[in-house]
Amino acid sequence: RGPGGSFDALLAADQRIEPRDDMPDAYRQTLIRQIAQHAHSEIIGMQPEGNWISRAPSLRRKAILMAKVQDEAGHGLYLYSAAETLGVDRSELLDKLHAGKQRYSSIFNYPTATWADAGAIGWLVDGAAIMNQVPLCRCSYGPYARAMIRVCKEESFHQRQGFEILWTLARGTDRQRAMAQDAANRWWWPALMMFGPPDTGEAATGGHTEQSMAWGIKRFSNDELRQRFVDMTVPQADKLGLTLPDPDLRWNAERGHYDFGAIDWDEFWQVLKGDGPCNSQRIAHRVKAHEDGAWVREAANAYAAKQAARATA
Amino acid sequence: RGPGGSFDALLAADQRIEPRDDMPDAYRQTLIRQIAQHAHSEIIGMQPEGNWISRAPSLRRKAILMAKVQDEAGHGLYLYSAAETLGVDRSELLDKLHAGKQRYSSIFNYPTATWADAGAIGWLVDGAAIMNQVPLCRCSYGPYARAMIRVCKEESFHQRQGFEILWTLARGTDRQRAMAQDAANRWWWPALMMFGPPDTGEAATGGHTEQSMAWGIKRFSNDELRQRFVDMTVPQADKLGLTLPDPDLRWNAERGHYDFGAIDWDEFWQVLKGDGPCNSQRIAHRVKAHEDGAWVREAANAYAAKQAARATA
Amino acid sequence: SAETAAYVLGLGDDALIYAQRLGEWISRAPQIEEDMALGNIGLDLLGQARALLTRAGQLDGTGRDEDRLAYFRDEREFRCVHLVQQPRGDFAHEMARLLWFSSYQTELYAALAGSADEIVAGVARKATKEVSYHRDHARQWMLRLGDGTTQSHERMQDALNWVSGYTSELFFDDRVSVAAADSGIGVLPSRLLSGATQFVQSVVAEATLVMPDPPLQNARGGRDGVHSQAMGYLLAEMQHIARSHPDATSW
Amino acid sequence: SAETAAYVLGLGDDALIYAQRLGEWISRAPQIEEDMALGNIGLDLLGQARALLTRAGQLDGTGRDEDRLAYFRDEREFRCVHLVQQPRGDFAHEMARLLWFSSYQTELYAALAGSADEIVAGVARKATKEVSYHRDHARQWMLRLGDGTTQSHERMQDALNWVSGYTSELFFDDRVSVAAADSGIGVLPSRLLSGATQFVQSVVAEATLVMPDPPLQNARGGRDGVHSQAMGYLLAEMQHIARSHPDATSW
Repeated sequence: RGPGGSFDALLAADQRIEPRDDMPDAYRQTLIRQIAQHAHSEIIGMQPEGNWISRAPSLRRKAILMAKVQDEAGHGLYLYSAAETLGVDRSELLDKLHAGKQRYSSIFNYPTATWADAGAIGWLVDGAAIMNQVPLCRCSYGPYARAMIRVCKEESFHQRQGFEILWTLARGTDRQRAMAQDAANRWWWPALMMFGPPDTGEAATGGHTEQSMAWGIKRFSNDELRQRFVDMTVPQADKLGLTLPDPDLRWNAERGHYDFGAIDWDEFWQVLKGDGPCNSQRIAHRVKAHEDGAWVREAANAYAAKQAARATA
Repeated sequence: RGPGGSFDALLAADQRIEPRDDMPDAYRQTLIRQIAQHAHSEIIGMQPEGNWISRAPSLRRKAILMAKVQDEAGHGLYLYSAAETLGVDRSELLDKLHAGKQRYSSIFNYPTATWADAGAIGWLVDGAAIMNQVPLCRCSYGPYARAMIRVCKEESFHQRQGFEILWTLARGTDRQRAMAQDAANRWWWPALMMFGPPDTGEAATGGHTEQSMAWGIKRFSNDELRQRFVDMTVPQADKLGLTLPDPDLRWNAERGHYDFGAIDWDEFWQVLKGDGPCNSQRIAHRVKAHEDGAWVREAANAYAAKQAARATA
Repeated sequence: SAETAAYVLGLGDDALIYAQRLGEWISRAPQIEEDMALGNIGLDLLGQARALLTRAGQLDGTGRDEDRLAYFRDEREFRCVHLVQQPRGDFAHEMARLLWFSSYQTELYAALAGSADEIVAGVARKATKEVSYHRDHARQWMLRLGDGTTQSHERMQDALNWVSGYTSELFFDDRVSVAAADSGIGVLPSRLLSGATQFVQSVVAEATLVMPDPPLQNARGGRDGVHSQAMGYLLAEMQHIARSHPDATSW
Repeated sequence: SAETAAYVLGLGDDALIYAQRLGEWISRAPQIEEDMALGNIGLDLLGQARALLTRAGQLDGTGRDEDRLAYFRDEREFRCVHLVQQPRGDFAHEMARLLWFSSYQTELYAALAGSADEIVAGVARKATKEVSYHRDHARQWMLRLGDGTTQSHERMQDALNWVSGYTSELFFDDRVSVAAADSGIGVLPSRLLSGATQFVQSVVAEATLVMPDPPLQNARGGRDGVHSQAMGYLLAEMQHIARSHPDATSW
């Protein structure tokens, strides 16, 4: 298409908004917040699994896990770059993360208690993330949509790796199988919470869903995505031979979906507000890395400036 | 005996010199150096065994080891107190240790590579220490002699505990037995070096032996003590079922002693001069503890001063 | 019953894991006297742990001895609170932790001295004097640090703020504690709160410090075997040699 | 022969243990690009380690696979140099270590590309490109830090001084290396010294830094399985889960 175009016309034609296009400030701010939160989630998300790199029980798994956590760093970079096309820069966004002014996904405030959690995160957390992210590949903002295409491809690879960890454990010794089941028990409900609070019904809390949908940033409601995730995951659990910790979980032939039990939204809000198991630890870990590295970044800048000066001298 | 007395007369009568007595400055300085070195050895000596407290393979052994390392701290305290009777204070001596101006026993510059080393240190290193220290219980300087009596009693307890660790390992699995043998192999020669270089013969390097003997600080030559240690230890090794790593070690009926092979004095001097396996680590560990605790000691002093001021107000 | 065994195991694990942390101070304390004091406190706790773990292994019917329980359980099977797992911080952090833990244990053992389980009661009676010494030791240092220098005052206050995120777990009535209290073997943790808090408050005031505001984040999950991140590394270190010799029967 | 197997094992252990240390940087690096870069270098080394350990297990006739060798050997059976065991320091320390280690490995693999053992030769040929990238990465950072700010210059110089106590062990001709070189499978470590040193010297000069004086203390003993104190703790962490499941056959 030709250069520029009216924001509303582009949206109506389901075309991509690009950085050079005019856009409403609210659209820009919503995207910055969402992309930054997404990028922060990748960066903070390195920690729970990073916790198992040094203790992975086989060298093959260690290599896979190192590569995976490294991919998350890469996803963070793509996403910060996408945010930068909206006129902010990475260091500013990181400062907001560190100061608690921008969020990351609450799921990463849960601890990784055993090796099996490396599997459960891949299977359930990455699985839920993909469900959230696939529609974003058609997001109205071009750079975000393109970043998501790349991210989703790798995430689905990670999801399979997580599934494979649990598959192996579930076919291992009794203690390995118990470890896999325990991880599924602990991660199932937090994974369901990843889709956010209900959009409608008693538990709905307003939120930005309607506007985001109108802007082509969001394509499906939280509850729709959650239902899809449940429908996709229950048969996978069967295949693994693991039970999901919900006595109300059963196929509803009439709806053509799985019914599932009530989510504990009190827990969701508690973790979101800061009283999760690992909230302060995650930020402290991140801030420490950032502060410990300040002198290195300064040196790199000073060197680059000297080199530039030498080149022009 | 009555108060005071001439230094030479007291020595001649084999009586104790006490802090109030006149004494030659060289005697005082020699004692300060020797007692400080001895105290420092107790404090630095906490590290090699302290290395195994967190990993001791049974709770009983963990408790015994904690108590033992704690005893070493206690020995350090007695000895610093003894040195303080000569007009120096502990913090001054510690500063000299930290600055590398006073020594500690070179044996503690060897690493504790396995759990069995906790046994070998007790058996061989404490065994050698006792051999050195028992005569010091009759040292001419009273406070030092009395400190040594107390230390020797506990050391011989530690020596038995070390023996018992090796005894148990030597009767355990093949790998436990190999661990015990390996520890004996690594600690035997360094233990022999603990008696210091030869007093006589080609390898002798002068030293202070003669003067110390005249002053009643030293009672036996290095080589005499070393021979006694070998004579005591070889039958213990037999009892343990361990081999000592010296092909020349054999009973000499004529001498009524065990003959043993040549000691590698190059290694001794190398370690003494700073190029042992752990020299810088031992001092760095100690200095870090001291520096990390500086604010605590300052606070304790400030509080004590406030309390004193309040008491007099 | 299984609950009683789990209850006793939890008490033993608290003592064991805190002993492990205190052991790290030996050769690293601010002065040699303190190497000895923290070592002594660690030894007392280790002694309590050994007796309690031994008892837990009898009560649960598995016949596991103290070493089997300490060295061959996985992280999820430990039942200690997060407080005792936290990595060694500076000396102020240790004193803040020790003040709370020993104040809690003082109330705990006073109550357990009347336990329906004679062995638990015996451990408690013996430990009462020990933990009261620990509490006094922490108190003395709180005073020195709180009312020492400006720097020490600030560090001590920071440490008090930090520790407040880990104390509520000590007084939480989990299912197992409720069952143990019902059976007369244990005591409800919530019953220990006011006594422990009163002691801490009095020391804090005397030390010219202030009680922190309620913390934003509260540790939880230890009694269900969901631990803080530090726990896995602590166990790796503690268990490594024992786990490396699965066929060894004696050390 | 046993010597050849031990030689290959030592090369594998160097790569494995350094990969373990580099893995600790992931999520802790000065910038996200560096989380990725250090992770990549760690992954390359881990790949080398897996191939070399597998080969060592074939050569020594025990048939142990890479995991058996990595997770079920005791500390005294590891043959790595002290350099790779040292705890993660600051970023300058890591770059000093990486510069020396990658300069050593660049010379090593160039020589081993002609190894009489086809598998070792294959590993070496594949790794040559990897380690030359690692060396360049370290070089770039040495320049930035050495010729960056006053603070970074000082820290980089300190780190160079520190690392000098650990480099001579890389080039020491122990009995096993001599035997491996004699058999045409290995290369004499001392033959790698001048090439590696020249590269380091050129980078140090370019970075406005100076080569340290000969160190007072030199690490030794790693090839005989006598390690620095950090090694036992590293192994405890690395091996804990695998050792906790001795009957697991698959992960």
